[in-house]
Amino acid sequence: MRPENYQAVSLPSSNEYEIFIGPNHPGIEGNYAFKLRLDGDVVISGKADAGYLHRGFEKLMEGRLWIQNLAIVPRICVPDPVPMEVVYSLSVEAISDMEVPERGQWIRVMQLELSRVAAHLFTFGGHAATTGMYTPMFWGVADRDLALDLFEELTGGRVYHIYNIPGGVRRDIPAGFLDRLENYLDYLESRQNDYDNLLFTNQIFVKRARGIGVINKEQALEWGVTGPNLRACGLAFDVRRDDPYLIYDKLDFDIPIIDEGDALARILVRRDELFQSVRILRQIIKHLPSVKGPVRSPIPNPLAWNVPAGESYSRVESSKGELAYYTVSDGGPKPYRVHVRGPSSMHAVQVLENLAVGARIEDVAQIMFSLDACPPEVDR
Amino acid sequence: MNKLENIPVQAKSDKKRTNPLARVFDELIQFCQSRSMFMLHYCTGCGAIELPPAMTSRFDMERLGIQPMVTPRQADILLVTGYVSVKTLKRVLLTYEQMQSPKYVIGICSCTVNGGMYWQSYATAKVLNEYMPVDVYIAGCMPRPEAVIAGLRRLMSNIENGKGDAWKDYYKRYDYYLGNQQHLFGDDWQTPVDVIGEAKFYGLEGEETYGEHTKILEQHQEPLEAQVMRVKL
Amino acid sequence: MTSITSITEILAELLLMPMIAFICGLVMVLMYRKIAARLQRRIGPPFFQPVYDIVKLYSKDTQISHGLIHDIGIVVAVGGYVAAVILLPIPGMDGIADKGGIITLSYFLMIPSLGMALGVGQCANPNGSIGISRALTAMLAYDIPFIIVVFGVATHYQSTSLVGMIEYQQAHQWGIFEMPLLAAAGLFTLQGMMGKHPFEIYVAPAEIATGPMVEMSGKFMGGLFVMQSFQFYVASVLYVSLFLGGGSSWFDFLLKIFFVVEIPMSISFLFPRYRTEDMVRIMWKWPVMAALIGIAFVI
Amino acid sequence: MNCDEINIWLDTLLEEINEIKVTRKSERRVRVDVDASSLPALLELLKGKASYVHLSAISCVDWPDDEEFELVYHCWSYEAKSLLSAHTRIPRNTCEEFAHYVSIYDIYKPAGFFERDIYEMYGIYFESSPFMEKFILTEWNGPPPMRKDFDAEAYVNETFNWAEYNPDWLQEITEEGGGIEIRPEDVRL
Repeated sequence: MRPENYQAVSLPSSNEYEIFIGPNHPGIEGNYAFKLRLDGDVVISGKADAGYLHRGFEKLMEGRLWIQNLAIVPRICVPDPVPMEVVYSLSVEAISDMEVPERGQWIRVMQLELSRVAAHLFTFGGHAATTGMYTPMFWGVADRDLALDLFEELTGGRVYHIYNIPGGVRRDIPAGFLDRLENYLDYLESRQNDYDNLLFTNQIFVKRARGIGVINKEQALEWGVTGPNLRACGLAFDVRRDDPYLIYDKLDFDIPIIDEGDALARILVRRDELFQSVRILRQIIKHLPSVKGPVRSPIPNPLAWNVPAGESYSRVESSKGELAYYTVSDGGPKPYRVHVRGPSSMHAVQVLENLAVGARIEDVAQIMFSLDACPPEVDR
Repeated sequence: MNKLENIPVQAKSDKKRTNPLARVFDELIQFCQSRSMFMLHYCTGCGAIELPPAMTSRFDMERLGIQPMVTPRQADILLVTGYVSVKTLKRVLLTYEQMQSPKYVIGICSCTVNGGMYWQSYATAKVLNEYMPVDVYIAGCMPRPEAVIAGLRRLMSNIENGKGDAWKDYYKRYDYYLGNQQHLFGDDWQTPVDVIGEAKFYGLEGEETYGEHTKILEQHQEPLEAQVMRVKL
Repeated sequence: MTSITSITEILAELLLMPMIAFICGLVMVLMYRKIAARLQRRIGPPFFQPVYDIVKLYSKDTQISHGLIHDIGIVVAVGGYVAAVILLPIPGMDGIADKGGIITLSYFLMIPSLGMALGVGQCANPNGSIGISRALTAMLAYDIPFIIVVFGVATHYQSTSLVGMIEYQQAHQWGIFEMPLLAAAGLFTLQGMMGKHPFEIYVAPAEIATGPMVEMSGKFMGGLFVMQSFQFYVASVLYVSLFLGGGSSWFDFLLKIFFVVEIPMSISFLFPRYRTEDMVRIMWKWPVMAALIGIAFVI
Repeated sequence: MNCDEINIWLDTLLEEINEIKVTRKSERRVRVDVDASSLPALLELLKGKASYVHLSAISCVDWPDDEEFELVYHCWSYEAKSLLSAHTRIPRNTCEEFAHYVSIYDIYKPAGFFERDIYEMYGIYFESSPFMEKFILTEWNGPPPMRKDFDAEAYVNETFNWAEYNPDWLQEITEEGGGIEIRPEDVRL
């Protein structure tokens, strides 16, 4: 037997104690820590501890060429990488006044929405697993994998598909791709009933998720909540509709809102959004063949490409919320400054710290997953 | 400079065993150890996103006897999935030292091999096997689930053939590993686990267990006491 | 002469019964994992996986002990189930079932949780302490309906001996037909007793890192794995003896215990876990109500 | 009041503030250059009167040649549907080691996160912010890493080792004249 280094010590008798959740803990999404101070089962205060995933992205990007940065931007949020590529390309296009051909825009939107579907399927499983139900996780990840297969066919990469470049997308869609995409959408819709029965209307799950981590409208605006979490508080704001980019103003989709603002509302909003994305994808499948033309406009030699001086603030709606890049160019071959505003930088830190107070320890993990925070966006 | 070929692979110690069945038992145990691996996936980076597909319905690791575990105490394999930032590396080391030997480390993604695409980053450690012995590297950015499973199978065959004992190297060359850790974390770096004591206890101390770095450690090493479970909030 | 034969017989049975229980338990663990895999649309572990796991865990080089009480706690936990096993009659072997009876058995079934509490308390890990306090609450929750069910069944059969109950059922009719309400309450309790979803809050990997098991490693974890296989076996054999007429032959005995244990296993992968207080509430509401009404019918 | 009316009203409002330059870049993007001293007042006005309730981000840009930091406050109005970027410049190093500015945490709560981020990465101290402590870079002892005068590459070469990979098969190929020999001028573009 190995000699043991620890022994119990007696502390002054008190109900209060501290517990660390993370950085390596199944109830934490990614490499992220949350320190809790508890009284019995109830959280008195929580403190987020980030930085475990810090790579200094913004510094790295200042040291690489404009085109090289495309390879590292998707790494900022791993489950949902496409919006990162798109928003970076959009910001470069905005600075250098570049037009994206219409077909390129349609393909970009198709990829964005497929990525949203994949990210939401991943979230359902994670959220269900924090309440102890693992089957949706197995199903969700397996169904997401089929979307990754489509991505692989389209772009060559399973998870990171450096497919968007400033000016458009790298190449046109392969032959027969839209049919396979449609098959996948049919499959997803046929699974809707299973997911509803297993997860969204499961009485015990509803009991666990209802009334947990409630954000009301005033708090949501005050704390800077965005994305599905904001829509779960009853505020219909979506960058896709209110600050449209690409061709979103030509598409017909609803913005699902639910008023409760609790964990259940958040997962239900994501469920509705997933099927809204399916709706958008069906419109794209219908329209894309009629949109002819090139998929990207020509760019100068990428290795000697000096983007003109300027600055831009581009935003897209990622699956987590409002994602924005503030890009500054000084006319050189490398970006002068890129600031990444990840949606999770609000959700995972301030909102989580506020929501944890008064929650029960068994709900903390659920609150975190219901916010769908992505720690790499916090650390960058 | 550390060469990849230098990752030590030692033969199993050929101690005289009086029991005639000892070999049979050893082989049985090695077989079981290779067929039942509890893994602790420390999601240090992006590679963690390919583990859920490898674990779940499509690739199903459990059919190889590999299942995820929650705490380092229960786990046999430590999967370091992706770039290791300096802040994470401390926690990875603490986790590694808490695990029960025989323990194995798998470095997933190119970033654990040589820094990967973050070679320029001031915040990530570059070569993982400078800080802890690594059994198998799975290169790629990121490796597909098939590659992850292939790497795990390689580890399984290593264990079955008695080659998977890189963990002994941590005791035998503790001075080297500690030196690298001190270079990164400063000279007052100390973990709660008394590695030298353990090395003595198991008779795994080699010539390189002690050295200049362990001397620094001994100077400031405090007798290990229970850690009071208090944090400042 | 007869006494010597009977003593050797009993000794042989005392050795054989835990072994049978262990083997059946291992197959049940395998079944549990296979059912999970099938529900989750995958293949699942190979046939000998539970054996590999246990051999591996017992052959770890390092074993961290947190002191004597920690070691004893696991022994007590496993021992409680081993003691319970020899009180459960199986076809051809009664062990000391006719001497113990169901009252002793229900006391033995509390020992494992208490043993775990002893062992885990020594670890000084807050996750473990939270887990074990939840486990004891859970025990309290399912013990109340369990005792009521046992009381009702004993009243009905006019016997506290499991051997007697089985003989009565084989002579008349299975208990499940005579006391359906009690049988339903018993099935509910079984789910809690086996610690499966939705009554699994004390393990809760996502919240408290597997609770009681958080500091368990090597042999201790192996002990818990052994305990789990005994737990499946004890719970199912007890239910079979009380309500399904025990086993007249090995074939129908095995069929019955695997059928019984399969029900909670299948349910467990379709539900999340209840919170502790919800679990206590639901355990004290429906099974207790059903059991009390069942008793009213019986009396 | 619809969006257009709000925007017109806003433009007239902004013109009344002294020392301010308003550029409307597009329908939904407004750039405002404002003096550092009147920025908090501007933000308070924007939030209280002009419905710019959502602070999207605070960005910091280092201009070492001008000895200045540029702070950019991006505010979004849910009603006017327009994004206002308020640019201001503060001196890089005043008297001590840190540059100083005032926190707007009491106007916008999300500012707490961004200001802490800038504090760590650029070393700008925001007075009266409750979060001025290490958050991401708790294990970091060097200078604020995002400043332009911190050379990350030199630091990396000094601190970390590289693994060498030169197996036999590669050596054979190199001897035959092939391989991945990299000329010094091509190294790491």
